[in-house]
Amino acid sequence: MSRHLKFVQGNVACAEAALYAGLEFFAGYPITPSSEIAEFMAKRLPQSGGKFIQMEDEIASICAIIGASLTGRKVMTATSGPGFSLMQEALGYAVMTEIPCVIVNVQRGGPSTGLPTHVSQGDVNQARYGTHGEHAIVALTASTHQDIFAITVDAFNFAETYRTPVILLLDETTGHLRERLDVPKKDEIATVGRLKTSVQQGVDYHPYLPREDGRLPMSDFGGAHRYNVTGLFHDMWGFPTESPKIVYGLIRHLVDKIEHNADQMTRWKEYYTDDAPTVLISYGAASRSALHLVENRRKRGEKLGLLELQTLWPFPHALVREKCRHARAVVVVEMNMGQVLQQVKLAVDQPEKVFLANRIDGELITPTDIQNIIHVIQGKGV
Amino acid sequence: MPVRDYLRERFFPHMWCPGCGHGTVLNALLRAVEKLGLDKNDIVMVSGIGCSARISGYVDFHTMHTLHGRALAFATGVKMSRPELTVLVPMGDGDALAIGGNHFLHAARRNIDMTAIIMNNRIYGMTGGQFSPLTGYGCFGTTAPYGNVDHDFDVVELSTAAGATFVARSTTYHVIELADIIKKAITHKGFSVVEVLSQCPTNFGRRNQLGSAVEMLETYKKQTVPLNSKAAQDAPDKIRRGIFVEKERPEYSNEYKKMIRTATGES
Amino acid sequence: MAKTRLVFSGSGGQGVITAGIIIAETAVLHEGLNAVQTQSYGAEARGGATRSDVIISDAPIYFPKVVQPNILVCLTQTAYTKYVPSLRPGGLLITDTRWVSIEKTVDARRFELPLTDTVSEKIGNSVVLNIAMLGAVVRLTEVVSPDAVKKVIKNRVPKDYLELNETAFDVGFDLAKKNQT
Amino acid sequence: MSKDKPTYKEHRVEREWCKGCGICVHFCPKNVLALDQEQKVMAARPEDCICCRLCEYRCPDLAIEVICED
Repeated sequence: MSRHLKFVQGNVACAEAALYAGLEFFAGYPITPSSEIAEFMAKRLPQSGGKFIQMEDEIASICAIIGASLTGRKVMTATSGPGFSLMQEALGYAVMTEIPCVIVNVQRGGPSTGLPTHVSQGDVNQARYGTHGEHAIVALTASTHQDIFAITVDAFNFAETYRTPVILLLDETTGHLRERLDVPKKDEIATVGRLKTSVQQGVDYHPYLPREDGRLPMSDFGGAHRYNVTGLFHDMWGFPTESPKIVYGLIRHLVDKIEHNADQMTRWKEYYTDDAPTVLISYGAASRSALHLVENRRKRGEKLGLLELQTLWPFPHALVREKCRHARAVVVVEMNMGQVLQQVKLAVDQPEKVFLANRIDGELITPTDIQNIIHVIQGKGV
Repeated sequence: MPVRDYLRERFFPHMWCPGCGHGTVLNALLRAVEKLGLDKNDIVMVSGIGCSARISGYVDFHTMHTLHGRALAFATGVKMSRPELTVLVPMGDGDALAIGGNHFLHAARRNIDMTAIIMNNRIYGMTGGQFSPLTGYGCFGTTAPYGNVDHDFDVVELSTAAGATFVARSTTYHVIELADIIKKAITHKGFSVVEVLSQCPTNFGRRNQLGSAVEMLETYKKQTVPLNSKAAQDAPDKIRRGIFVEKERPEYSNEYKKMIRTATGES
Repeated sequence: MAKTRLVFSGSGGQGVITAGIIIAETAVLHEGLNAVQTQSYGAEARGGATRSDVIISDAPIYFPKVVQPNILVCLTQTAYTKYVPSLRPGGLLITDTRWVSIEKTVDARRFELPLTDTVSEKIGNSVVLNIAMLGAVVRLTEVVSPDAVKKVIKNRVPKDYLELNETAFDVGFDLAKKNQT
Repeated sequence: MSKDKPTYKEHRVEREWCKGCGICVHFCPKNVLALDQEQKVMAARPEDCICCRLCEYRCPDLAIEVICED
């Protein structure tokens, strides 16, 4: 028996990974189905000298982690749909001020308080478009505990590398599901530390002047350099400006630093996509059902393939286009009304070959549900 | 002037209107910081949104201009992470008590060591004079054209009830007293609230026939009395100034430090 | 091995979720198998209908819910009525005689065990009904070894309650054995 | 031993910063200050200054500094 083998919920896998990635500060507010993450942090963070605080609401929680991040800490909060809605304002602030943080949204049925103990994947578009104004965002997901662990470490690494909030879109099924987790040994997965400025005290430090590689080294609040942070458009010193040239430059920077590095952030898994006339595209809990079906049908000689997306934003259009090039039918399996479906349609050459297999009733979509839809599609002569 | 060392002079003259009390609050705050001999690198100022919030742009500390009402939540993250820093949180009355009311109550309840300065001008100045939670019954604002039917909070009572361990009130007329109170508030170990009556001649004074900034300061002079003074006894209706609460209660970051010792088995 | 698909059903507070976690954790940590455990429950903390799904297999498990259990445990009549139609023909049905009366013939190996009564009689504390139930399941299915289950119980249960739980496990185990003729 | 009263030297005014609100002028206990033609503060009767610095403390524009020698 391996010393690192655990049998835990997906929420705990995520929390374990956050500690592995170097989490030092967590602020949160209880909400089903994410509360296990906060409970884990309340117990474990003080044991490693880190800090957990239960704030008065989700708004305060995300604000607190942004404040803590600015002092040089790796930070995270976790919530579900209603709480994620409340966080949108400060999510925009983190985007604008380029403060690294990780926000976990264990999705449940919505809109509104919806279905607290039931699964959904309805927040894909909210993660991308929930906060106002033009910007880019990083949103990741995974379907097994081992992958949740790895993608959570990625989330911290991306947040630090690109100085951006990263959203982890888990779901009720994987969050509450218990299965095996092999906690990787130290250094088995690379972790990215905070990039700090090498500018010495007394020399001008420009908090918002990107280096040639586009990265912005940080200086901790309380450290050698005093500067300003604001959600207003700001110049390279961090002070408010309305200069059209600077406003344009900042928006481009905020979008480009994500979109231009999309390849570095694209994570996916594929199963039998090479020879499959029907390719399923799925993510999160839904992709477990899709894979179940694919493996079963393969045993019976039916050539189904699966592309499991782990990076949802920036959406990997090129990857999807490539993997679906030879497919006669593409079936997007998700638990919403087609939020990833829309992106897949944009990605492929023939949008008319893209179909939706979904479920929006709070129940995990089953392999049979997907099979039935494939039959209908095939009945259409595809 | 020694306090100028704490200013980001390149942004002066500041953006506040002629006669705005907020500049005087800044003035008094810097004098308090100077008297305490604090290092600029050890001070973090976190502000919200509104006229008041612009104060963070003018001081040469680590400064964070955040979201409307959320300054205390951001500041809580800063203070928890780096308890050794001095955290100052100036807020407007709408900032602190309307949109940020809940954050205010809970920061006070936790007794986390920071200094909340409520720059009470009784109006939303930056957005053009809409009534705030401190405007008061019968006053006028652009969203109270027939006279306000909303009642106002008493900041001192509210803060006290919420558990703040230092609660004081002063005005932009009583500048020596104000600087002294802010100094004590910063030194106090726990959540400190200083309410400063700060005139808005442009959007509150004018609309309520209170006259110029000078006349509004005259009102502060005449209509307020020191707490527990003879003048206060003689005039029960006048507004009290001074330190209302100054008490010891376990401070949040300290308590958390102890909790870490329990969790790691070091205690 | 084939996939073992278990559903433990009852009402909130009976501990069916914990029982599911223990058997699945045993499979993963001590038997080198794969296992997943999920649960569904209402908003009530106590008293609502609850079920805990466990799949145990030596192959990877993707879809984590049990659609058609081959092992079904029902600790209330409501759970029995609701879930018995989903039992795979030829499967194993375990019910508690105190709470469940079998209404019609099911195509299954049936064990109507006086779990609650025996636990009350021998231990005097019905809080460990779920562990006794687990003992019976382990005996009747042999999907994991009793010793391995006890290791997990030892890790999960506070020291002061360990003996109580171990006894309960044995009570269920022996009760099943006695009925296994 | 009582300290000598401070000796007044000058009012330094940051003219760019002064917005001419008149608070300093109105509340000067010795009526030292006045606004000039450009509505900026100036020491019109410096000889009367008692170095109380209330103008400096009260100035919302942080535009006044009273220089005194102790």
